[in-house]
Order: sequence, then structure tokens, then C-alpha cells
Amino acid sequence: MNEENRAQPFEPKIIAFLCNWCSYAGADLAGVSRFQYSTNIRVIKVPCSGRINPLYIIKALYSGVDGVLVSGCHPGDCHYISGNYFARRKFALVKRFLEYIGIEPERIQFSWVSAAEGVRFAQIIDKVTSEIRKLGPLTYFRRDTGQKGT
Amino acid sequence: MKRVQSELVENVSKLLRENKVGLFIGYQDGSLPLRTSPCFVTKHEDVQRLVWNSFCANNLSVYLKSVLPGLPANGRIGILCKGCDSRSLVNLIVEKQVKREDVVIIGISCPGVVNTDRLLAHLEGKKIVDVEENDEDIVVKFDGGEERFARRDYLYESCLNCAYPTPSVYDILIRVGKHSPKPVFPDPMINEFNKKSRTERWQIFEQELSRCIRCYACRNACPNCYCKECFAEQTKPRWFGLTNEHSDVFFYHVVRILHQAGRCVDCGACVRACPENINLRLFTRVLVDEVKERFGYEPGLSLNDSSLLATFSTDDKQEFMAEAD
Amino acid sequence: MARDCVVHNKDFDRFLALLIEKHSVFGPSDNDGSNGFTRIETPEQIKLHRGVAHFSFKNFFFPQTEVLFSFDLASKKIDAANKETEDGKYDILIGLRPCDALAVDLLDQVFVVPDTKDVYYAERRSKTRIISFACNEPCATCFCESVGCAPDSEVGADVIIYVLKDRYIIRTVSQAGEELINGTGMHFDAASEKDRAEKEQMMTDAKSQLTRAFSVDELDDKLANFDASYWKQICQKCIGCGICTYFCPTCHCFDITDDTEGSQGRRIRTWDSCMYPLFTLHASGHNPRPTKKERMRQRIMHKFSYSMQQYGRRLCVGCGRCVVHCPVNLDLRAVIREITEAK
Amino acid sequence: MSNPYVPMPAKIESIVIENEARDIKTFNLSLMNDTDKERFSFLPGQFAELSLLGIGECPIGIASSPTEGGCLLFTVKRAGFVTTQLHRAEVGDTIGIRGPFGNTYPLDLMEGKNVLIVGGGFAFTTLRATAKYILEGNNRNRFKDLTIVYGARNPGELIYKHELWEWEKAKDLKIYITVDKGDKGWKRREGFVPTVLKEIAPNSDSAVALVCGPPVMIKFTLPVLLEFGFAPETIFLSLEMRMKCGIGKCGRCNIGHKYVCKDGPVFSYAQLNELPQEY
Repeated sequence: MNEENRAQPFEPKIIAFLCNWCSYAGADLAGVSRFQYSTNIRVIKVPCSGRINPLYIIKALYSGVDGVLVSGCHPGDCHYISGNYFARRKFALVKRFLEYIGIEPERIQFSWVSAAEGVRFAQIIDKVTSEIRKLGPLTYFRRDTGQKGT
Repeated sequence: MKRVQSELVENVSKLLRENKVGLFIGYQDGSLPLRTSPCFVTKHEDVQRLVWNSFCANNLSVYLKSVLPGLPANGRIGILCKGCDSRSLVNLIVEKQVKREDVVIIGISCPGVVNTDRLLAHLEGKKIVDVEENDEDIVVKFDGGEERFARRDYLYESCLNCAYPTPSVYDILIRVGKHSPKPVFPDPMINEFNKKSRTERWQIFEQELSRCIRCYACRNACPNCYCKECFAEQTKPRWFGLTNEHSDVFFYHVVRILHQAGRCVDCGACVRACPENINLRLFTRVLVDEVKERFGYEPGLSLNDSSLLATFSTDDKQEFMAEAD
Repeated sequence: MARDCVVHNKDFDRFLALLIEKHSVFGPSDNDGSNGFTRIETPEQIKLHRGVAHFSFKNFFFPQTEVLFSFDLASKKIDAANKETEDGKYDILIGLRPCDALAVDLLDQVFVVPDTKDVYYAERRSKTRIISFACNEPCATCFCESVGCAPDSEVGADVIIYVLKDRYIIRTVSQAGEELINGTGMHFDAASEKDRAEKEQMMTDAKSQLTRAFSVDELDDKLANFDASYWKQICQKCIGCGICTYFCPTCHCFDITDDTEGSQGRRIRTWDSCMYPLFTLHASGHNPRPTKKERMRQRIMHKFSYSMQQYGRRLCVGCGRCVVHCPVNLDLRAVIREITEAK
Repeated sequence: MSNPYVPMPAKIESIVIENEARDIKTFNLSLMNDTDKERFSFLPGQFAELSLLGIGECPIGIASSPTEGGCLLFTVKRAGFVTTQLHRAEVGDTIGIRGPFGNTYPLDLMEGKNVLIVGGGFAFTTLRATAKYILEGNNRNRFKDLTIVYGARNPGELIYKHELWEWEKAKDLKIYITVDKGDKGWKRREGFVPTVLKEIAPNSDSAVALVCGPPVMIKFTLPVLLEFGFAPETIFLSLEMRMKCGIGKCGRCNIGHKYVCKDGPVFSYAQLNELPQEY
């Protein structure tokens, strides 16, 4: 972290996997309606929240982001009928396991945001960002180029 | 134990003689003290090599994914299954890796497997000559004397808290002495670990796994791990580094354990295979308890189960979802 | 020019302290994690295991993860600064058993002897002196004598130390060992006939504890039959993990991959194993060694046959680590016996 | 001690797309440091590791002959992870080269003999280098007749097309170009390489055969060569194996006790017969 980085306050980098039919549309609506929300999220559009393999969440944490949000359609609204139902089981187990081994639970969050909930999307993003900002950078899971081997 | 062994040998020789199976996977005496080793019997006269004792530790279902392609001539395989091994086998059948009719299962109502390393720690430097056992204890004979050990004190942790010692599926069942483990749910070790603070838990996770040398024995000993190309070795894309540095080791273990969600039967094969004695069960067992508590699901109990994550229910709990306040 | 000198128990710690003072000493201790050795600050730290240590000392010269060079993606600048140490200063690796010392010598055959040297290994090897301890209590899984090593073999060691009851015999094997001992400035009186007799007796006792695991006499022509049928049985219970190769002190296969993070990156070398399915997988999908039969055959042939043709030496030192750690107790001694006894 | 693992920087001077499927490209590289240029002396048959920082390395045969004014040609088929990235490189990019590695075709043994080159598909790279080397002015009289038999699946897959047509007109060699299946515009020969080879009935006394191509082509070419009296010692094959270090240390590319990167990639058929059939 060179000089001017340390001077600025910590701003978390958060990966947001947004499902194309609801959450991404909700984000779009928030943008179109000029709702202000934190700019910390980097959006990755996915066809469905069911598409998220826990491997992607771990890869994100490993690659140096400070938090991951996965957002999909409300149960029952899924464009593919059952994508978010399958995802919900995976998310429950991922959340429990990562919390169990000692990663702060706020770092990995899941939400249902429909295409009409622009306001709610902005509020959730702000809430998630502030929670992660409080935790500070995620250093202990990040890819360390420390030379343990030599 | 001798009765069980002769019953086993008799059953297998019958199966081989009647050509019901072309190959039988069981245990034989190991080349190291207090150890057994998997053995593959095809000819009738090799049946005498088969043994049964408290050290039959390996989960033999792991061979079904590598042995099946080269099926013996008449196409059926016999396998010896303890309670947890049979659950792994059922899991393989449910996940369409093995067909039930390809396998003849000899089940053993398992009395629990003894942890060889802990036993050997008490016999430092002694040259072991023979071992005898009965339901209660194990008598180890060595040059100049013998020592008696109570089986209960040396069982593996998965066996101490085993809820299903009798196989869930079998063709022939051999009853062994009474082993009535009083399974405690959730697992006491997990409960204990849960009480610790977050940073403490992470420190233990980091400390345990910092000894990992990425030899993949935990993955290769596990019957659930049968992917043709594991995410750990993929090159297109390469998900994470090949080093044994902390971040790569965490990535490998976290994702591998998450792949066991709703599938792990807590047989302890990964813990036994680890050359660094990493207590992997401390991290795999939590998902076994969570799956039972949250979804009331235990893998490998019946052939017409469907995998947990291949199904869903509209009223699964979702208390963890983020809500706008 | 090998010299046997004697140090009494009470002076041995002073001998070690002098070494520690003059050089950076590495050896087995209680908290060496998955490295197998740590930097030794005080003589008490050194903890000799009965028989072979958990880890071989391969990791010291050929670490599991090693940065070949780092680079900057934008400027394509490569920084392969190999830290040259000034002359005269060298490290000491202490606590090896003769089999591990022989293993280092065998690794030299791959990394240092050929004309294209492996600079990383060669640099570390050239500035390290090895002090080994003769093995007075071999383990049940040791079979060094079956492969031409011995509890008192001196190959690969600069100095070998025999632990007698109340004193140590320090035997300088190489010229570097001689300088090492003289460098301590300590006075050593030469070993007497009685010392040597006690040493010989101890070594014969040790050798008597070693049971002959197999004979390698006609192993070469047995292994010449590449498509023998026993390979199919031998590999059956192998689960294809990499334990036997990672613990083997002479296994030297490695993989080279690139790690990048933003615009910084590094090319690293990590241990690899011929027992892994993707080790020889071609981009076209063809794999010359598709099943565990070919891979097990490669592991045995490389150590017992190919190395004979390449270097005229076997790449197995009989330390028994692959026997001890195999999750399915696939015993290399039984495999070699099965091969030598095959018709 | 020079570090054999550090690649030498080289600039991509030009890229030629060799086939219609556009998955085979020939890169013309030039080493940027003069010291590297002198050290990088090679002969036909050798290969080098092309290195892309941050991505990895791949072993590619050197397709140019040392007689071609120091330019280094590498023909690469997009197959794996590294080659896919390499195909994204543009003219002017800097990549790394390590080498030259491996042995060469037996130029001294071929001296004063007839040379038969049999190639298939995109494995014609080091064979092109050898042909260019033989045809070069003051080298030509060291060798007697040069016959080339080269084929590909279809006309679009033929590589080094402009050289092929030149060689057809040239006097000091005979070339037979064939395709498994021609298309509308194809007027030349059709047929598999082994069958064409049989028709030509190559004369084997004091002749050496260099063969390189897909395994199926080799499988059917060797019997034809043996049939026409080529001794196994006079048939040379260039093999392809998974490689990483290129200097016989990472233990990956062995056939029996021979490392393809150090003791190969060129082996005589006699040598291959002594090695285990595991390649």
C-alpha cells in the first residue's frame, strides 16, 4: 500500500453477483431513478443466483476482495422457477461453514432483490458496505505472495 | 473377531465359487504392526488372506470409482462394508456413479475402528509379535510381555460418535459384537469449537492447515471425491496457486469441504489418510451436523434418497438473508 | 584423510555452540512445522528422532514452493536476483541420518552434476555442509541395507557423528568437513582403538536390527520386462495421492506455474508427483500414463531401473517413509519382493 | 551460473495465419538482446520453450533453419491454456524464449545420403527447418537427393503454403503434397501420406527418413518405410511430450530412462524400439 493509499480511509472492495432477471434489474432501476448508493460493489451479472458455485465466492475472497454479495430473485419469482431455491440451500451451508472457520459472517451476504425494488437494492448495498467497512480489509484469506516455501 | 473373520471368508468363497462376483474387495493383514491393507480377491484360493479386526480402517468404497471401469469378466464386484462405508456406497449409487446391481455388499455391523497411531504411541520401541482382541479390549503381545487396551479408549472420533454402525444397504450381514455408541448430536468436538471466539477459531483453522503439504491424500481417500479433473488441478482456468502457502491451502480445503456438503458421511477416511495428522474432521463434521439440523437430512441411508443439493423445499429457512433495515 | 576425533558428552554442547556461533545451523527440532527443520539458536533445540525424521531434508535444498523469479507484467521486467552469499560463509544442516545424506547426494545427480545446473538448488547446496548422525537404532520400516546404503554410510555427508554411551566420535568425511571441524578452533583428541571398537560394535548391533527387505541382484532384468502382469496387481490398492513421492527424499519432480496479482507476478516451482493423473496429460487430451498402473510402474521403474541407466545408481535410500505414510499400507518392500519373485 | 529458467525477451516481428481454421499461426520472433542472439545457436530438430509472463510456457519446435538469417519461426496450434493466450498476442508484443533444447536431426549421419522427409499436419515445423537447411546454398551439396512427402487433412490445413509451391517448382528436390480430402479448388494429389509414400516407392539404399506427424500417420508410415528397406536406425522421429523445464530435471517427459526434452525429441526408430512403448 503506497503512500497516498494509506492516507485515505479504508474503502472495501465488494463483489456483487447479481441475477440478471431481478437483482440486476433492481440495480438498473436504482441507477435510472438516481438513487445514491455506495460505489464499493463490482457487479458480476449471472443468469441466476443458482449459477453461483461456492468456488466463485472463495475465489473472490482469495483474489483480494473484502466481501461478497450474491443477490437473486425472491423465492417463487425465479425466471428458471427453482434456481434460487437450489441456491438458498447452498448459501445456507456456505454461510454457516465460512462463519464456523472464522471468517466474519458480514463479509459474505445473500439477498433477494426483485426488479421493482430499486430503493431496497440501494439500501441493502449501503448496509452491506457499511458492515464490511467496519470490519476492515480481509487480509488473512487473501492470496499472500509471502514466500513460505523458500 | 475370529468368528466374524471365518464367517466372512466362508461367504466370500461361496460368492466366488458360485461366480456371483468376479472380484471381492476386503482387508488383509498389513505389513506394519496394528494395520490392515485393502485386498482384491479374485481367485478362490486367495480367500484365506481376508481378515476382520479392529484395524480395518480404509473406506473401501473409494475403489469402486477406479476399479469399476475394469470390471471383472462376469461384471459384479463384492465389497466389504462397515456402516460408514455402506453409506458412502449408497451415496455413490444415489449420485449415479455405481449401479446397485453391479455390487454385492457384505455388511458388517461395525464395532468401531481403533486408532493405530494412538495405540502405537503407548508401545514405543516394542517389537510387536501378535494381537488378540475380543469385544471389550485388545491384547498386544510383544517381546517380553503384553499389554491390554480398552477398545473404547482408542476408537477414532468418527467411530465414537457413529450413529449408524450397521450398514444401511447389504446383501449379506455379519453381526459383530455389541457396539452401542451413544451418538451425541451435535458432535461434542464441534460444539466445543463453536464456543470459541471468531479469531480463535480462525487461528486454529490456520494453525491446523499450515501443516498441509498438498498431497491430496484427504481427497483421494474420500469416496465422494471422484471428479475426473479436480478444481485443484484444473489449468483451464487455474483457480488458485499450486503452492503449499497458506492462502492456496485454505482455498483447496474450504472448497473441497464445501463439495462434501450434504454428502459427507463422517467416515474419517480423510483424517486417517493425512500424513500430517491434521484434524480435518473438525472442519468436515460441522456441515454434517448443519445438514442434519437445518434440513433433517443424513446422506447414504437409503437408495431412494436424492442428493440434498439436488433438491429443494419451498420452506427452507432463510434467516441468514440480508434485509434492508 | 578422514579423521576420527572424540568429544565427551560434556563438551558436545560447546562443540555445537561453536558451530552455531560461526555458521547458520539448521536442524530438526520440536517445532519445525511442515518444513522438517528450523534455524537452530541453541544446542538444546536439536532433537534427534529415533531412525529417520518425519520429513526428509529434501525441503532444505528443494523446497516445496520456490520462486524462480518475479516479474512486472507492464514493463515485462524480470527480477531473478539469486541471493549470492559471500565466499567462506556457509550454512550447516545437522541431524540427517545416513540415508537422508545419501538422498541429498542423489539429488545432486539430477540438479548439480549435469552441465545445465539448477542454479537455485546448486547455490544452496554449494554453501551448505551436512553433518549426519550414524543410525544406532534403525526403525522396523528401514531397509537401507537392501538398497546399498547402511546405518553408517558416509555418502553425502561432510561430517558423520557416532553417538556412543558417554562420548561422540566425530568423523570428518570430506575436505569441507575437515575445515568445518578445524574452524571451530576446538581441540579434539583422536579416537582411540577402544573408541573405534565400541563404534564398530554399535554399528554391527544396528545392522543386526535391520531385516533384509529384498535383494536387488536380479531386479534389473526382472524390471526389463515392461509389460509384466504383476503391475496390474501391484497398483490395485493405490489411491493415487502424492504422499509417497512428497515424503521420498529423492523424488525431484516439479511443476512450473505463474502466479499473478494485479501487474505483479512470479514464476514458481512447486513439487509435483508422477502419481497424479494430470502429470503427463497432453493438451490434445492424450495421456501416455492414463491409469494408476502406468503411474505406479513409472515410480518404481524410475527409482530402481531408469536411474540405474541414467546415473548407474538407484534413487531409493531405504528410509521407509513411503511405507510408513501410505494411507493404504502399500509397502514398497512387498512390491519389490513381488517383482523379484515373479517368474 | 546462467539461470536456465529465465526466458530471454523476444519481440514478435510478424504473425502469419497458416490455415483456414485460423488455429495455427507462425510467429516470427527476434531476440532483443544481442548476447542472447549469439548464445541461441541451434540446428534443425531442436525446440524452445515459449514463455508468456503470468501465463506459462509451452514447448514449440523451431520451424526456421539457422541459415535463414537468425529469424526464429515458431508455428503454434491453439490447443492448451498457454497456446490460446499466445494466439492472442500481436505483432510487436514481447514474449520470452528459453532454449534451444533437445537434440537435432542427425545432420552428420545424413551427410552424403538421400534424405526423405515425411510430414503430416502442423507437425511439419522442424521438418521445414531441416528442408530449408538442406536446400541452403553451400549446404545443398553435402546431401544427395531430397524428397519431401507432406500431407494434411484438407487443403486449408496445409501450412507454409508459399514455400510448398516454391519447392514444387524448384529443381534440387522432389516434393509430393497430398490431402486426405481435397475440395473444389484442389488439383493436386489426394490420399493419405502413407499411401502416397507407397506409390512413390522411395529408394532406401544410403537414405535417411525423417518422420513427424500425428500418431495415426506415423503408425501407418513406419511399416511402409520398413517395407521399402529402411533400417530402423535410419528412420528418425520427433516426439511430443508434456514438458515443463526443458532441461531434464522436472521428471515429466520421460520414455523409459530417456527424457524427450534432453535426450530427444529426435529418436531413431531403433532407439524407440528399445524404450518402453509408453508415449
